[in-house]
Amino acid sequence: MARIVLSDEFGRQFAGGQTHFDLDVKNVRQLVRTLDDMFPGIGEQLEAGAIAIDNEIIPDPWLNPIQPNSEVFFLPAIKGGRGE
Amino acid sequence: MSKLHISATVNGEAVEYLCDPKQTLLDVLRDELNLTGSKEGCSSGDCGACSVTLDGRLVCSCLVLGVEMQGRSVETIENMASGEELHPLQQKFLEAAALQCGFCTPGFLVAAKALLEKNPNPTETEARYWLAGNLCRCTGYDKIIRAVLETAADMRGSK
Amino acid sequence: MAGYEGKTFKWVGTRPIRPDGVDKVTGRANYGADMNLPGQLTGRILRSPHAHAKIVSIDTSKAEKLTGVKAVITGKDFPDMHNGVMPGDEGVNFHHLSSNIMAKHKVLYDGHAVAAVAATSAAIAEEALSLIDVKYEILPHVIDVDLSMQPDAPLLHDDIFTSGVNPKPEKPSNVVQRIQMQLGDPDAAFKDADVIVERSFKTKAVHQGYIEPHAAVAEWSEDGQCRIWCSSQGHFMIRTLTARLLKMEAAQIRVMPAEIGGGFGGKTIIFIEPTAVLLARKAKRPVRVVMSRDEVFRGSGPAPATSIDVKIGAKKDGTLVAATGEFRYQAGAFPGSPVGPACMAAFGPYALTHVRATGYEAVTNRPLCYSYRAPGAPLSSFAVESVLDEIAQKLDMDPMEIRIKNGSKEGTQMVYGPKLKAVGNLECLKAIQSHPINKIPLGPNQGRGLAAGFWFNLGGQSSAVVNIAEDGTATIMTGSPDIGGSRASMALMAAEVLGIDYSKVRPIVGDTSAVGFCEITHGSRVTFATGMAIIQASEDIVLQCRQRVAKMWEVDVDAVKWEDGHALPAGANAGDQKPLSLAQIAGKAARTGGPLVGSAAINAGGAGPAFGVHICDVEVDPETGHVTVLRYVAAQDAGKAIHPSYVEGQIQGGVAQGVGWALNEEYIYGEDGRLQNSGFLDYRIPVASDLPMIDAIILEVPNPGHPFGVRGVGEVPIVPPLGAIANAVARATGVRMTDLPLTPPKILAAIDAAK
Amino acid sequence: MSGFQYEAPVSVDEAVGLLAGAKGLAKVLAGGTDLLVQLRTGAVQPDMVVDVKRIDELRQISGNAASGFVIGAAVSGSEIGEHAALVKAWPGVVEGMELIGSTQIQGRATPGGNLCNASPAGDCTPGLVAAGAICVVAGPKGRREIPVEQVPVGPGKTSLAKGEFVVALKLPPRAKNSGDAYLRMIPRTEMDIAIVGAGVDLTLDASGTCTHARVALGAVAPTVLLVDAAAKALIGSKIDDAALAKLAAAASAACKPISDKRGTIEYRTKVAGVLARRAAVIARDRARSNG
Repeated sequence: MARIVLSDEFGRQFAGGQTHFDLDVKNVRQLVRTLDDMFPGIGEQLEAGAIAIDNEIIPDPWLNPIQPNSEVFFLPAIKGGRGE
Repeated sequence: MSKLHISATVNGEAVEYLCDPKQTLLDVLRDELNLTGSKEGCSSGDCGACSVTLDGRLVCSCLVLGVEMQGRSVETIENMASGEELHPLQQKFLEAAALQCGFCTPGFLVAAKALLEKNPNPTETEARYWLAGNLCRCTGYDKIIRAVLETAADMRGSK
Repeated sequence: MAGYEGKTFKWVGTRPIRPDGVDKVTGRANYGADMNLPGQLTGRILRSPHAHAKIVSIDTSKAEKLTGVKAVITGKDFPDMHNGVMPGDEGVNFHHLSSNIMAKHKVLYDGHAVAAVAATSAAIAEEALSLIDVKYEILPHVIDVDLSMQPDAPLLHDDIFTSGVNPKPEKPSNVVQRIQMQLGDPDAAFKDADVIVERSFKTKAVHQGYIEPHAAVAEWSEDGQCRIWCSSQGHFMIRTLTARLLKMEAAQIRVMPAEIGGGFGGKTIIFIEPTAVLLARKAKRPVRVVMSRDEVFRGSGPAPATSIDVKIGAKKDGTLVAATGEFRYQAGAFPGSPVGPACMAAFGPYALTHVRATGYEAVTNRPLCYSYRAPGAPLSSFAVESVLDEIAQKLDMDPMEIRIKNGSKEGTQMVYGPKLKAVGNLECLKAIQSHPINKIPLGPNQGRGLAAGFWFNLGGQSSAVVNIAEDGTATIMTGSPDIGGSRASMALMAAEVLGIDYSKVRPIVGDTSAVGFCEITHGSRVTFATGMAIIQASEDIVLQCRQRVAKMWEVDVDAVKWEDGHALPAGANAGDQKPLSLAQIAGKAARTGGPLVGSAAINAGGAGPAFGVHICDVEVDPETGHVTVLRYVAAQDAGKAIHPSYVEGQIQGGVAQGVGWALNEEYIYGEDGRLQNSGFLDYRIPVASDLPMIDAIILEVPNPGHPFGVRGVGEVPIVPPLGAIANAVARATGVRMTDLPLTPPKILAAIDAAK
Repeated sequence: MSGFQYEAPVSVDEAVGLLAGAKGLAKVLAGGTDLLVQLRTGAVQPDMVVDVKRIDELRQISGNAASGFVIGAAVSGSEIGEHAALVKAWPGVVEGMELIGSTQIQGRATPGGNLCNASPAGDCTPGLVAAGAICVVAGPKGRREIPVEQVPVGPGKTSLAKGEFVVALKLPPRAKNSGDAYLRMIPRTEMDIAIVGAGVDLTLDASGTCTHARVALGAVAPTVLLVDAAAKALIGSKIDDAALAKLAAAASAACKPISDKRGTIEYRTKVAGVLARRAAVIARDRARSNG
């Protein structure tokens, strides 16, 4: 089972305050669907943000695999990281 | 108002152009003579990207009227290299990575050339103050100042 | 990633002359405003003189009748857009974006575009603007972020409802969103602190200050095809957004990247291109729109003003036990403030088990607030570094020691969730700690300031093509605008993989119809992500070469290896073959399967976070409050510096911008809500005589997410300077100031008040 | 926004004729570093622009320290800075001129232009006022000479009548043991408008006692202030710390500044005293070494 961590904000808004979940999912798409089934409406919000799987931030996640021992964080959208 | 006919010397060549009294020398260079190496960054003399020499004197071409040019001579970045040979400042700017986006670079080169012609051995402080009218937002000036000082040393050594 | 660990690089890490250099020192390079098409018209934009007003009417009839005027447009010429963010919008509210480019019913800031003209000369275009009669009904305005968040503040939009609060609000508000991220229980943990410092800070809006104003030339042809030449940080972004805003198909639009005269985040969004396209379409002639400097300040996308509270608690030994921050970031007239990254980056350099970052974003009657180098992070970092410095003073502790003691490192959990992989924070701190600057004695009125900074860096989508010519030379093409020397980095990486001389690689920035999609040049992603695409496309060429040679030698491809630009037998079973160079293989390409074309298209993850630590010495004139920066040293982890000179350049440039931000740069508004310093005379970016040499130290802790170990380097240099300068001024004067910028009048007033 | 008629007369009389006969607004173009910006923004929309740089008299520096220098109104800052004898005799006047803008601006900006632009913050004016410079004005009724401080009468306004323009600035004969200095406060090190400016000119006798002093302040009132009380604080003293403190207090007391985007009333008032004091020290040291 992968460890899934929501932000406090999402936990409070959608999941009755719960932020940590152990879920058996194979990829990000399945994870988002599973969470949306559990907490209707959260999926759209999660898709708007970024994600970190095993401490690696992934842009535009969807089909990225999630291992049984993976740790997954949902992050706010990292918008505007625009410099140089 | 009708346009005025102006005869001037640009980069050593006699040119004639028609010019609205409101057009600046920068407008004339860029739009009438197609010399777009001089850049427009502010139109108020605050950024130096349009630097040229006018009768040998460093000026902002955005603060000169095109109609003032009758009988006068202007040198722009386009005439800094001779043939295929870059001016030592141009070469040093490349080697020292003294440019990033490159937009301010023509103005810096024209201004730095005027500095070294007047003062072949400037101190760092003198170079910084001479070039204070040329804004650069990319480099923090470090590599530009180093390039100018190193070129000055090279040019003194080769004389 | 395989293949390069422990490898000695031949090209990567060297400092050759950049491929586009000669064009840029001779004036030949073409920037946005340098394009001049036959029949080209001059476009000019009319802008609001009011901070907030309803547009009652716009009468363009007089302007249209003026001889030489070929087109006049207003907000009505722009298609209506859906108000909201739909799936596929990539988070963009197109109604807002369109309304920013040309106001529809209301103007929301001084400088908001209301109409545009195209005419046969600049003088006629300007006269035409003066003939457009706009009737306004002036509304109350709000500039300050704290005032904007008040319940009775003038409301900018009736369709913004604060997100991230419970219960969902029923009344519209200027507050766009509230976000929060937390580790542990900071409120409880503060009870364990021996010393707590809590401070409030305010900062002013600043501008990226690129020297090249926005410029675009648009051409419309009778079959509906459109070409745009413009300077931006992403011509694919320009294509996508222009197509969406004008309801066109992407393939109808071809965007040619001009050279870009600086961006720093400010050219990652669209301002004038759709206007140029509509004018060109209406006038049936090419139109060039170039912003004046005044328009750049009033009508582009500066960085936000902020109001911040930070509280940090520590043990006597300097161990940080808890920290909280509330970051209130001003947005412009439309949402888009970088408060998310600000929260994420604020405490980045420190390992904290109990920490909370809360962010608010509120719209104000100012131009669209947009990205500026490590967006949001310099401000939140300034507040945190200031409070930390004060804690060190209270504990009588060396400011370096407290930072090293609490420094984040591999395994540290960040406030936004994940744990750090290998990073160079401690390496940077120690490099500064052992720097000779620490041994230089300080004189009267002098102070030394230290600060650390963090930026996570971005990856994302990039494409690259490598074409090998018949003589073995390479043309490499990407769609990432070269904003500070990236062509050189791309060529170095290709030369490294292909094993050919750097001079035999010519890098090109391709237009939107010539190369695959690339995201904007932002977030320090190009050397990392587009570079990764170049590496993969070059590896594709190497593989193809080995396959061709395997055919020639009639062996398996595994029996052919690639070294130093040559195919060699991998072992004895490949036979006694002479090495074949890339040129030799390319010469036979026609007979071995056709042209050698390598390509890669990726969406790169694995961007490695960057850390930087800065130290500086300042002297404050106690009678005038004037600050002189005496010395400045910046250490940064680049992962692997592809072209060290341009890495140093990024560091030095970021420092200079940060020093300006700390000392003198600010948007100054009058009571009327109008910007008072929309020029380089009174918006004071540092000039050459304001700065010392900036000592840039590059450290290389390889990023495990990149084949060469590259980390982005462009963002983090602007994060620490605000804190470093403020800390130095505090130590020089004995007075801690919490309002940026630290102008001479403010400093003198603070010194006098403390007497 | 219509265009304008451009004229480049070669004599003073021709210029006066053009200016006096112009219909509508006529503007004099010297270095153009202010006028071109005003034209660009539309702040000024003249019907005629008279370029005075082709008039020889306006382009020369004549005279010497003993007899007094005459500086053509359209001599550029760079040219003034290159005039060794002028720099030696009037370093403060030259400093004021050389602080106007960048090297590029120096190549164009003129003392006549800076004076007639009539900005309270113009860098060239306090030094000239302190020096007791006289302005030579040509007009339809011939020439007249007025003290420099009488040219600007308010921000952007001069006492010049229609058809008049500034031909030259005359500096008085330079006494022995004299020195002058100009200092200004700007947030950066270059490229700014003065928040405060202070010019001091003084003469010492053989014993080092101050026998003559003039103190002028810029950017602290609608026009440059000539502060008699500040000068009196110096005259009769050896310009010691006590005199300098009195000078500073008198300078601050004379200020009638405004608060604006560049500085506050409090700041300008305080720093005016600081700069006047510092400028006086420089002028004193120059006077001592200028025997």
